[in-house]
Amino acid sequence: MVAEHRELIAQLLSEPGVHGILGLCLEKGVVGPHLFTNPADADRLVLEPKWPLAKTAFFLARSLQDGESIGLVCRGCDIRALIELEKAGQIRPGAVHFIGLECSAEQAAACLCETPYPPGVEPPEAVTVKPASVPLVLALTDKPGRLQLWRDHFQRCIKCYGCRNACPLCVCPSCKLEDDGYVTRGGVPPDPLAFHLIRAMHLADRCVGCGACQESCPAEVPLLALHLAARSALRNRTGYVSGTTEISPLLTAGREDKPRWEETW
Amino acid sequence: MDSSKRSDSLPVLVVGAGVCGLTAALDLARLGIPVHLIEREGHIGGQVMRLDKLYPSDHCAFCPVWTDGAACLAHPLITVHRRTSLDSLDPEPDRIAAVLKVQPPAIDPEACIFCGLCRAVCEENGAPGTITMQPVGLPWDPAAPPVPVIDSALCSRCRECSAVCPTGAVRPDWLDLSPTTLRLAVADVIFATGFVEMDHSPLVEYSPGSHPDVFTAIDFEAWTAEAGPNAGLIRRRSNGAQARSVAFIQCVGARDQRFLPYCSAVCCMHALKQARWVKRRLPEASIAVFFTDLRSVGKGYEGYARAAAEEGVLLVRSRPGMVFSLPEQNGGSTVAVRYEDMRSAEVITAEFDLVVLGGGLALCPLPGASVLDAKRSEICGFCREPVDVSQAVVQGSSAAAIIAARLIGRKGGRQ
Amino acid sequence: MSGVSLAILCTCRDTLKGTLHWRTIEQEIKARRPMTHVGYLPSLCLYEDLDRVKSLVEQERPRALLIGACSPFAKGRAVLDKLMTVCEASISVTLVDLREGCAWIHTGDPRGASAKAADIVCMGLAELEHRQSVRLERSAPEQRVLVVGAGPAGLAASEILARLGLEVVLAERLERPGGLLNQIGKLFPQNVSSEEFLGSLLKGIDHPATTFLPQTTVSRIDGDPGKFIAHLSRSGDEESLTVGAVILACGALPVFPEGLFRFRALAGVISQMELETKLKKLEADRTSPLEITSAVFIQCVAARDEVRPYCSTICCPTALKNALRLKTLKPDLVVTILHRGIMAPGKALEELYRHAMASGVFFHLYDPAEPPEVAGRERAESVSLIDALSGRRFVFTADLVVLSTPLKPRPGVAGLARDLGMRLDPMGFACGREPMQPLAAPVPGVYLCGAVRWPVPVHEAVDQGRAAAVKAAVFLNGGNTDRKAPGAGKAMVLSEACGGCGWCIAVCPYGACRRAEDGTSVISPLRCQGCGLCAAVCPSGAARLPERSSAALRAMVREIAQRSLP
Amino acid sequence: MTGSYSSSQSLTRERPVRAILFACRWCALLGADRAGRERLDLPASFRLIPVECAAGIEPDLVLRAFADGIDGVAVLGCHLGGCRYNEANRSARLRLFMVRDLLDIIGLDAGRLLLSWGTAHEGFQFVAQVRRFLHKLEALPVVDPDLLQQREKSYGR
Repeated sequence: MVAEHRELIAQLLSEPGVHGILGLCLEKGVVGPHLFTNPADADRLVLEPKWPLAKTAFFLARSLQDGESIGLVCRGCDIRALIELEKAGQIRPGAVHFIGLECSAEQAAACLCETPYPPGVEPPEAVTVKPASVPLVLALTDKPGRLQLWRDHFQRCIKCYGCRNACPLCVCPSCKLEDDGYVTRGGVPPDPLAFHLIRAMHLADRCVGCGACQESCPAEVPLLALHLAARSALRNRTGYVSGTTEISPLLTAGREDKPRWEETW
Repeated sequence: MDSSKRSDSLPVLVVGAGVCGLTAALDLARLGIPVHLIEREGHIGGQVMRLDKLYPSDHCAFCPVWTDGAACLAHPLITVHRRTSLDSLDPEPDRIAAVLKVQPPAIDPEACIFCGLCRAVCEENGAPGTITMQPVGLPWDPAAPPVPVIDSALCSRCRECSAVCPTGAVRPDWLDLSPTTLRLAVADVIFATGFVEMDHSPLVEYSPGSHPDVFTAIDFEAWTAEAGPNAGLIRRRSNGAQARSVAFIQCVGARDQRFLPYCSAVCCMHALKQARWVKRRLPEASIAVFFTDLRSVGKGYEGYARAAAEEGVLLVRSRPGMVFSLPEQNGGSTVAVRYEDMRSAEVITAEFDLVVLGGGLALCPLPGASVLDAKRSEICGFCREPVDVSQAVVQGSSAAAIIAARLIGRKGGRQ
Repeated sequence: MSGVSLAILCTCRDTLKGTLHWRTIEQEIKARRPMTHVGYLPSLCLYEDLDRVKSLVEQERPRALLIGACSPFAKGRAVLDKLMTVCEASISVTLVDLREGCAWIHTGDPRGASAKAADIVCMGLAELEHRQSVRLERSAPEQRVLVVGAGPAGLAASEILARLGLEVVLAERLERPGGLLNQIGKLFPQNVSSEEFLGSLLKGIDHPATTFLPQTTVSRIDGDPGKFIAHLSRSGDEESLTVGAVILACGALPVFPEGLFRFRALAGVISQMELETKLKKLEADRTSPLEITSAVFIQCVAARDEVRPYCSTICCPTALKNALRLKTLKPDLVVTILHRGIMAPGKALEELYRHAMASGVFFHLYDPAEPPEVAGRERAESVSLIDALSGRRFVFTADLVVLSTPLKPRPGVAGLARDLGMRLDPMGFACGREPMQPLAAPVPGVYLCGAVRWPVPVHEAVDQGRAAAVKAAVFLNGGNTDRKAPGAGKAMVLSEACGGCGWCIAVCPYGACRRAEDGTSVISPLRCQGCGLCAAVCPSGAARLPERSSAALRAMVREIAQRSLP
Repeated sequence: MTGSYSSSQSLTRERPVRAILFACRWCALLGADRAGRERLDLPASFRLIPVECAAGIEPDLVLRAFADGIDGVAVLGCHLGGCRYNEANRSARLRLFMVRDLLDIIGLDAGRLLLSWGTAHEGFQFVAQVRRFLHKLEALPVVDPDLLQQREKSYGR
């Protein structure tokens, strides 16, 4: 498995215009992201653990010259994130070549991921999210319970902006979370309805469920659950799932005469 | 040309401030031609202001009209004369002398601050209904300030309203003034007088006025309007109960050699609109539209008619021969409609809670038009040929186009 | 100028004092905004107070002026307008409604109403603090109009435009102007000769300001209102032209009833359009006899069905007109019209219908579920039908069967419509802003008339052409002068905050947002109508309405939240 | 702090309802104006903010209003299809529905955000709609103060 990928990146590196390949590298017993530029280094490529690389790839892709490209050895969610970025005009089409990896069943379950494989491939049989793995946050049905739970979580927020900084899709040059008009400056924990829900609103049609926010959160706020819930709310209304080239219904829904989603209170 | 620049031409007289007249006036003024817009009623907007919704989009009727009305009132080149009728026209070689009759308002709209004190004192004195704040049901004229109106017939001339008015706007003595005369010299005249509802009393077969649950289409609009007295409920006028069945009878007094030989063009769609909104609010009610030819002619109208049929509005090709009151066991009465089913050739008598008579919209007379030759006046809107709102505004603009071309073209065009 | 704000409250001749406690209101305003001077006047709307406002303004030299009076729909708007004329332009002025919006709906709760009035004033002041006025340099629109299509609508539009002193470019796909008028002989309802009618229309474009471009198609239109760039192609040559406004009058196409009612299979089964040509020839040369004894018209062929679920408006009157023309040519001809309801609305058409009946034309209603059948060997011989009213079966001999077909939209319209931000209805006809501005597209400076919008009779097309022309002239004359609410201006993008995601481009209903060279969005002020959709979707807050920004709304919300704290 | 939660659930409110109505100036504002003309009585607990088009309401602004402790927000726009801005209101709907969904996810009542298209275009409907909305808000508990503790700090200016 790894051998094949090592061969693949060595081959890709010899192609003209390929500036480098981003992947995980084992060096001195430590695994970390690395931009492979020399085919000879290819045998240091490793595939595990799951490591969010989309944001790094985005920064790299943005600094490329015309005609240059990079390769990326990554998971399905990273690819979807980059598709979303491409759709939003953030990276040039063709700037990133993807070498997609599948996640293991455990990894998928940890992210509550329903599509733990690269887009465009047949879903492997092994990956189905078991309902039992859905955490309490999503399963709670009564509102006071949910409010209580989220309040407790949001109380711990130290407003480090780690979630935003880690998110592959948060690339705006100016962020409303830093705007005093929306999120009061200086307040910790931040106004939860403003800070977390504005972020959830901005990501409702873009979040690919990579879990980078949650991984980076020092306060262990279950952000993935929040964003996945928003994502599934949008899916329930419109059938839309981010990570494809389809335009978000939040931008186009009005064009339809009879929207697919129900107008119920 | 500059919109602020006033044309040196004589003003154009626009007779009638319905949608057609408003459009014509605005188009002319926006090309720099001064306009006198006269309106017989106290409100501008004409008959459309009496409608709750417009087909085929089912949106509020006043909303688009209001914008144009407000723009007309605000435009420096348009002078709006309400409660004014055209008395005579006298063509001269380079101008037309127009004589207008203006009924001065008993409450000065400029001075009135709409505080309602006059009405309050009038009600205290035991004469409710004498002074009414506009609007009362439909028509509603949001373009105009809500100046109260004194009913001359009910007013005892006690002048107490005048005494309480904080601005001295109320002058009940003016009720007895006769109309004043206003003379204008105008370049051209646009007639946009619209339609009047014909008097249904000669239509004995429909026993007009004999049953409270028989409406004319326009009355029914106000009765069931969301802005109307019932706030959108479909009630019977006889006992206030919710209606269970409604019949719409088309071509009443129209396409009828005794009365109006022509088709009023808008009534089929108007009936379908009302039928659909009754159906939407009362899905259980049975609704029938009796038509001669269902003339759903216009952009999207055919689809509107199909949708009505799909929603369960019964479309019956028949012209009912008789409408009469039928007593019920509980002491009330329903309205019976007797018609011939064309296919089975049977005569059927069906009972309805409400009957709506559609049709019979007569072209308004054009006072003084006959003395003008065709090159000095334009006739547009319903008074030329039965049309609906979207056609009327086109005709209004078209009339404005011809006159503007004539007046601006006469000066040798613009610089 | 000082940092003081001036709030002038109209007491409405003391009629509101029962509900609004002016002293409480003033205390509250001063507590929250110490730099506000509060003044009272008894009746601003009577303008006797106007001088006092002026002197107050001169005395206080405020940065912002707030008028607390009645609803803009009552006298507020007029008061505001008058004040604008006495105030310096540098002072931002706003009107808040304390009467209809507060005192009159809360008469039972004077305390609540007074608190609310204070809030309303503070919200107004907060809004003023965040209002940025933007002055846009507006270049004068190009005083030239492109009229696409020289049918009756386009010709009528061109005539009016030229006479109003505008330069007109009239592009026609074919060699000759006139459109479908060239194919028909007489016009209903007055039975005027279409040649004469066309002649009078053509005289209208014989004007030095009008350029007629035959055999020219418009491939694309870009640019902004006032400065559209039209790309014309004429026998292979490409040319671009700057125009201020565009009138779309490119008409519609007649449908040929292929495969229906044995059209083209039997001689003598023709379409209504073919009958027009035939009649034109016969009427021109009255010596050649009409060698038929009976004619049957079938209405609603390929119309009001599932493929074309619409009534094409003109076919019934056309059939009536042509039935009468046949009758004139040969009075003993038996003419029958099979219809699904004669669509002759109005006065003139109803008269035409009556005239046809009086002239001996027979009418039978058919049910689309049981359509008529045409029979014959090589030639049309008979038409059978079940009369929908009586249920009886009839067989008519028919030497001539005329199929009335609808008009269908031109497929090429879709591209231009997209360029011009125009919608198409499900059938493919272009849409205006129904019902009050049926000929105006959402983007200013773009108008449509004639059958491109919906099939219309010739006289209506001419009316629409004129109407569209006057609207275009109004637009080029500086547009309508409708005043917007204060703060409703044009949107703009702060390029340093713009991330280039393109959401505004995706949502703008007027096509006003575009991508600039550097990838950020720019908003064309000429197309922008100020709805604020771009600002609502912008994730980074770069797109904004400077005159009424989110920050202003935010400040108003904050004002509400702050006041009501326990 | 957690233990005191149930007390804030009680139906007796500790402070009056605070509601914001964003009213499109073409439809809802006219409805509101008509309510005034007719002198139809309404509770004084709402504040109306006229906007050019309901589609211009940012979801973030609505969320911020809730964060400020506003009990309810209503967005009142034109009839769907009757928008003055080329159907802009249609495309606003889904965004605001998403805000409702987010409120629901977090455990707040989605009914705190009222979306109404056109029903407010007449005075009677406007009054009925607003009364219903305020009545509903009164039955809801005050937004959990712990979720809002920052608010008090932030207004110390």
